[in-house]
Amino acid sequence: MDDALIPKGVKRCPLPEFLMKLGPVVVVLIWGIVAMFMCWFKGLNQTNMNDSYGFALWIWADLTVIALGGGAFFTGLLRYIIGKDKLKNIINFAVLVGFICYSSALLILAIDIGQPLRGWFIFWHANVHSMLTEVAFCLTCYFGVLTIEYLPLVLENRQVDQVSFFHHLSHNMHEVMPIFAATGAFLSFFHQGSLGGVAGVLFGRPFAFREGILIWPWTFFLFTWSAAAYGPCFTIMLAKITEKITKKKLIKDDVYALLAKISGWMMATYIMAKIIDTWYWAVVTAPSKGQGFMEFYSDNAFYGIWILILEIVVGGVIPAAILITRKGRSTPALLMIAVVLAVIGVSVNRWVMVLQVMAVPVLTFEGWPMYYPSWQEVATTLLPVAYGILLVAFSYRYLPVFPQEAELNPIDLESDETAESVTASETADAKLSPAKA
Amino acid sequence: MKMDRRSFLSFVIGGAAGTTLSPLPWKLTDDLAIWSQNWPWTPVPEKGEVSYANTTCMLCPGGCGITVRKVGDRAVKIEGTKGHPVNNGGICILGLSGLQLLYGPTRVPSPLRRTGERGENRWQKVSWDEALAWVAEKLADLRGKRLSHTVACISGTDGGTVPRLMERFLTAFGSPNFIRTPSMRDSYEMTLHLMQGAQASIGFDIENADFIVSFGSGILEGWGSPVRMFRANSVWKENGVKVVQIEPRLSNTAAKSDKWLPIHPGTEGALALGLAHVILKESLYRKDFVGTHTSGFDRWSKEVVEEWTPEQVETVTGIDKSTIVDLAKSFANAKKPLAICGRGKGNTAGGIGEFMAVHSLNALMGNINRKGGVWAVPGSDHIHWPEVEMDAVASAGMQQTRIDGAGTDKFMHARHLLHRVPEMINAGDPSLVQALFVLDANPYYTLSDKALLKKAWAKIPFILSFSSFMDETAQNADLILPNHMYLERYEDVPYAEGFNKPFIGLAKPVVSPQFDTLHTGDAILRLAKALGDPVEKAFPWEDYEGCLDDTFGDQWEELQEIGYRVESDFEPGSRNTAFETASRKFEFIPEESKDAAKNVMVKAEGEEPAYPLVLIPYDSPRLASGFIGDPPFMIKTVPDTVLKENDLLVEVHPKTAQSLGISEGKPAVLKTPKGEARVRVHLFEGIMPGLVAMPTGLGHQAYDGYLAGKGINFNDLIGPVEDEVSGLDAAWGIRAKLSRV
Amino acid sequence: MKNEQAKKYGMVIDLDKCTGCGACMVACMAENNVPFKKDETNKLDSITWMRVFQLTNGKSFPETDICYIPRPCMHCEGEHGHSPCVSVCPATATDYSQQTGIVSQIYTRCFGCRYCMAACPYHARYFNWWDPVWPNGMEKYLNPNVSPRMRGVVEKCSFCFHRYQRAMEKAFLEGRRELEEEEYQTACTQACPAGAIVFGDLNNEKHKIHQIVNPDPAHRGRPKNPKAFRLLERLGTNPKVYYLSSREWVRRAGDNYLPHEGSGKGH
Amino acid sequence: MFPFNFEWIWDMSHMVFMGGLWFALTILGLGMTYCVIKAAIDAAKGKGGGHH
Repeated sequence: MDDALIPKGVKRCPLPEFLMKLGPVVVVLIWGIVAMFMCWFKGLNQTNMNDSYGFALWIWADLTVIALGGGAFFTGLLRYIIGKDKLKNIINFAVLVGFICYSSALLILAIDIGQPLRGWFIFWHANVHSMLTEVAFCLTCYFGVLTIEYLPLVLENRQVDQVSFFHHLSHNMHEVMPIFAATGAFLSFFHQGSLGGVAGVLFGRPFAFREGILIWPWTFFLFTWSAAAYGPCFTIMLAKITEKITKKKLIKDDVYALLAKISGWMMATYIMAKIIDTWYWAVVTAPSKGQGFMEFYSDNAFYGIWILILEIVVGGVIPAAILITRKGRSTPALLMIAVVLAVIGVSVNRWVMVLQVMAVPVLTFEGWPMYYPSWQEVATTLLPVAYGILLVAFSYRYLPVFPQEAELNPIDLESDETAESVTASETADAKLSPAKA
Repeated sequence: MKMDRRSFLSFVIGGAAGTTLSPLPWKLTDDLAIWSQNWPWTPVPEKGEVSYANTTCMLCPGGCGITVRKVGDRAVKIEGTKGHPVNNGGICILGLSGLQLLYGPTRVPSPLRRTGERGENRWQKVSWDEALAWVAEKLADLRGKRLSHTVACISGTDGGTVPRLMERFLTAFGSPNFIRTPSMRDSYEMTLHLMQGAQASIGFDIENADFIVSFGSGILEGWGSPVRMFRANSVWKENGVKVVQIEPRLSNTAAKSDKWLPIHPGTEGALALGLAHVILKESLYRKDFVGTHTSGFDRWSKEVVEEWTPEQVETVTGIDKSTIVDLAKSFANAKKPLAICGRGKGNTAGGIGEFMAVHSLNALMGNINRKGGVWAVPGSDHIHWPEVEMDAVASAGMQQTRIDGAGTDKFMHARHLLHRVPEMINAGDPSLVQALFVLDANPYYTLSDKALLKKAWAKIPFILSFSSFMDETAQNADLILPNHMYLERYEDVPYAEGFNKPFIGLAKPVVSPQFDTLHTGDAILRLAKALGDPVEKAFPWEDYEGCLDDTFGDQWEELQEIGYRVESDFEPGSRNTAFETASRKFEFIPEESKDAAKNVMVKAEGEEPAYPLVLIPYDSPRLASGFIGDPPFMIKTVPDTVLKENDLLVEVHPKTAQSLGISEGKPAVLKTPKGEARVRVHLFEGIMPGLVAMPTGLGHQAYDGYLAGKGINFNDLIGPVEDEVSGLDAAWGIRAKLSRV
Repeated sequence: MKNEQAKKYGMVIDLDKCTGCGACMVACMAENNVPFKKDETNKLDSITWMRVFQLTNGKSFPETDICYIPRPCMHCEGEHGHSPCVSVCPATATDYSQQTGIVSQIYTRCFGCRYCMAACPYHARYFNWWDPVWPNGMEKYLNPNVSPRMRGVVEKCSFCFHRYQRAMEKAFLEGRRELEEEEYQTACTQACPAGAIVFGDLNNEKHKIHQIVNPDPAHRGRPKNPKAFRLLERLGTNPKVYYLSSREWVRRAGDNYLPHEGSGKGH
Repeated sequence: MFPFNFEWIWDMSHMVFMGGLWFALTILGLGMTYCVIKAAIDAAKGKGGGHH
């Protein structure tokens, strides 16, 4: 039915099957959209946020998807600026994942603010001293960059490509791409960093506050670094999952290995920096405000020292150790474990820097307020996941996302009609959701 | 084909680009933002000329002067009146919330006649003429049947022109049953009457005292005139005046005091006598005063010395005997020591033995009618109306015994014994009350022993409420004739509770009536007119304002101008003339109540082991616990350790809770001999083990959604305990059982 | 700053006098058109610009003691006006005035990101989770000097800034440029029946607050009065609300201390 | 965001921050403009590749 749109040299399942398998995803999407409109029309009383938890699940989701989407800028940087040419085989996918992550982040922000109709005041009445302003500007600009990076891929669709203008546009954009990628890296450095700065500058909150250089607290650099380190892991993880679902090898192992190795070393250095930062904070920064290290991990129903261990050891030291060893990253199971742990590690880090910051009491006469999200918050957080799955599925089906696919999966054109269709539609599999959520 | 696709894509992209570049989306974005800044459903208060109007607050007996800020004809804020003799600019939390009562949905909008069952809250609007005619018809009917004495009125106050008009109406009509709601005023009036022979209000020269022993008085909870007490407390802090607070719970007053002495509840009177014992033993009393101006001292001191040794008092009260001795010495050694009582806000009467014991301490120190002491303040004498000419029916009616038994041989000195009324109604058949008027009171909520009350209520054929608000009593009445609320009307406020100078405040209308209401003074006059002579001729005034004018005479204009009248240079009578007892002396053991001293403690209702704990009420300044319900602002300030959603939290000591297996915030059932309620538990180190403390002022069923259904009414769990000597309701708590669910 | 006439309005609350009656809370609500809901028992979404907290000394019966502490916005100066909330607001909807020392909040500018709430260690900022709704008729008492806030924005204590404006207008009409101390007082100060709150210009030596607190300019306004303290002094927020207490445990409850740290004012 | 917004001050913070922003935006804008114009010219010239 839609044969004309499917890239040459690859095979896709019949359209009805594809659409049917996406059904459950669409249901989640609609559920999320309903919740989104409830939040817009009825206000944020639909959430379980409160005056102690002004930031909650959504801001965590924002920080996390942006960290995970960091694979796009870092891979781009490696590919276009550093010249790791091999990564051209994964860059499209990395850009796609990045595009999904960043568009999701912007959508969540648009739901999260109390007055969405005035959201643009953040640009118009910008306070340049606010980390959030920096976030908003860089995020939006970088989303523009991602769109520019994603656009040529769309233009490469068989039908679109037939329009001469688009063909040339795509070609020209590829030519200029290093400049765009450089700009993207510049912007990413600042918004990833400023997201870290969001928590780090809170000098009223000893749990979050960090010293730093000039106006930038250490968390600024730690966030950029961790996004660069962990983002590619997420790209690898999603690519692996896509391979599982499509039951095809889509990217060659040496590409994975290269990215994993770089990611591993980034992670190893990051986690060392993080440990030093934590140590300094625990023995110098926080005590200078009168709060002892263990105060942050006791006297409450949830936050124990386990969360720090989970973040740093389980989600940092272990995956880094796996990825920096040749054996580790070339053993598929270990690689998978490493990237999953890494994704957990960075997600926990973002959780801690948002939700635990809100939870820790500062006034001596206040306790730990506890929070759990309302269904509306959960639904709107799953909304981008569903949307992401759809975008990956459609991109995979109609766009040449994986340059190595045709080579790795040669098809007999004669038997095209009858070939067993293993399709992207299975991306709808629920396995994807928790990984990205 | 090719061209089509191409042109389509070009059209879409070109269109998008064109729209973006046009001013349209930008203008729209801007307009939407502006719209969001001016949402039509977010009110914009009207502007107008600012003015200020002074009046007197009538939400409690405090008598504070308030200044209402107005914008145009709207009242927007209530503030304390600067320079006012009672509160000098200060204001309490309830006074501040007055405008929520004025404009709130709890107002009764017009005369309402019940259509459904009582309490069903189904009403029919009726006109004033119709409503008054209906009441007059009922009354005429009763009078015709020689049942005029079966008309009773429960009033929150007496002494002012409106309650006096009501009392006069009843007199002319032929009923002695004007009954004031109980408060510590009853016991203090009786104390002054018995020991000093005075018909007076109690006044405390509190600002000039230098050592305060408070037997459970909520100095900072709303006792006396609340703002005055708050201010006095600050003066004490500045001057280093010591305050000793004696009560079983760490109240706000206890927390602010210099020493908090937790005591077994109900034994405060014993402690007073224990202190007296030490003072007598050590001969620390003021001999000049005691020797010259008192009578019965020898007998009294002998009794006290024999019976109230520190050892005994320690056993009874739980307070260390050395503490008792120390306290007694510090008290006696102070220059101007002052002992006060009346639990919490003083919303209950209390036992006369206890009041007399505490007052005796003051007498021992000679600080009666002198600086820093207790003063007998003569009631205001502004009302000089001609004697009512009673016809035969009225005389016959007035000869009848009051329904509450006050003034009978048994309760000679009591003036009002409202707690006895339900029982008496239930005893008679038909009911001894055929028509009940309720004025500035909410007995359906404030009276204890609800089972008895409800039974009695059902037996009263006709109940008329004059309430401005849909309170519990109004909701369970047959007819509501809503009064203007206090910011809409004239009324004299004849005293400020506990104030040591004769004082009259004047409430003045600061806004025009917001609803179809009528001043109760006018309602009474119109009723009298409708009944015709002889009732009518007892009221020679055109309307209520005319009555006020006539009452105050040449002072009326000045009073209107200033808003209050105070005898600022008032000095209580010299001791030689102050005591109007037969002996012209202060009576330690008044002949009429010889047994009072033996009756300093009243036992709580209920027995162990069925009720192993003791439930006590506590008052909070943030909870209006009189006849007014908490407005939304005040309810908002109530901590979540008192009220959580609609659940009330009772305070229990952690050890007590532990022995019951109940932890913080957990639900429990609280059972007393008088009722049962589901509560939650708040653990509090500031309460004596073995007790359960419950806030008063919650558990309303009427008013609006901001108040109704929140918490439990303490009065539902307790019943009256009659003081044998005085007849007053001396209940201070009740035995209780708390069990986990 | 260079302007010698720059004001620094602040407040000192005497906790020995404060009775916890709550009048300041209601005075504030009435003055500033603070909305209310049917259920306000969840204190995490209950808008109270001024909130009275209860402190306890943690001892058991009968040694236990409590103290009330009213908490308005602290109007932190931080370092040169770098208060925790002002610096983080992305839309310049909250500002530190160098003329008055007051931290303002522009409701129509705020778009509800709540970053300022995350930044404020005093929980002095409140979000309008709901549209404000007054029961029918009650909107009549609303004060025209303070605009009711729409849903979705943050609000907080303004030190009754509108009263400052009105006082300044009046002074201007009378040809004065300076306000008398009593001309500008917050609603809570005015209402407090215990007279526990003193409000005035910390820079003005004639004002009571200056005399009571005796702020030390060398240490960012730290009080020289040994009975005075500020909440969370050690964070460097440099608040302009001071407290007085004669009780050591109360003063200590004002800040965090490590177990081994003795009493006093931290470093 | 623009010098005519009232909160704008000509200070270091604004110049660095907004300078960086406008610099990035300029690069992106110019880059895209170049691509679009060049693509239009190429397409008009009928260079190969458009129609397979």
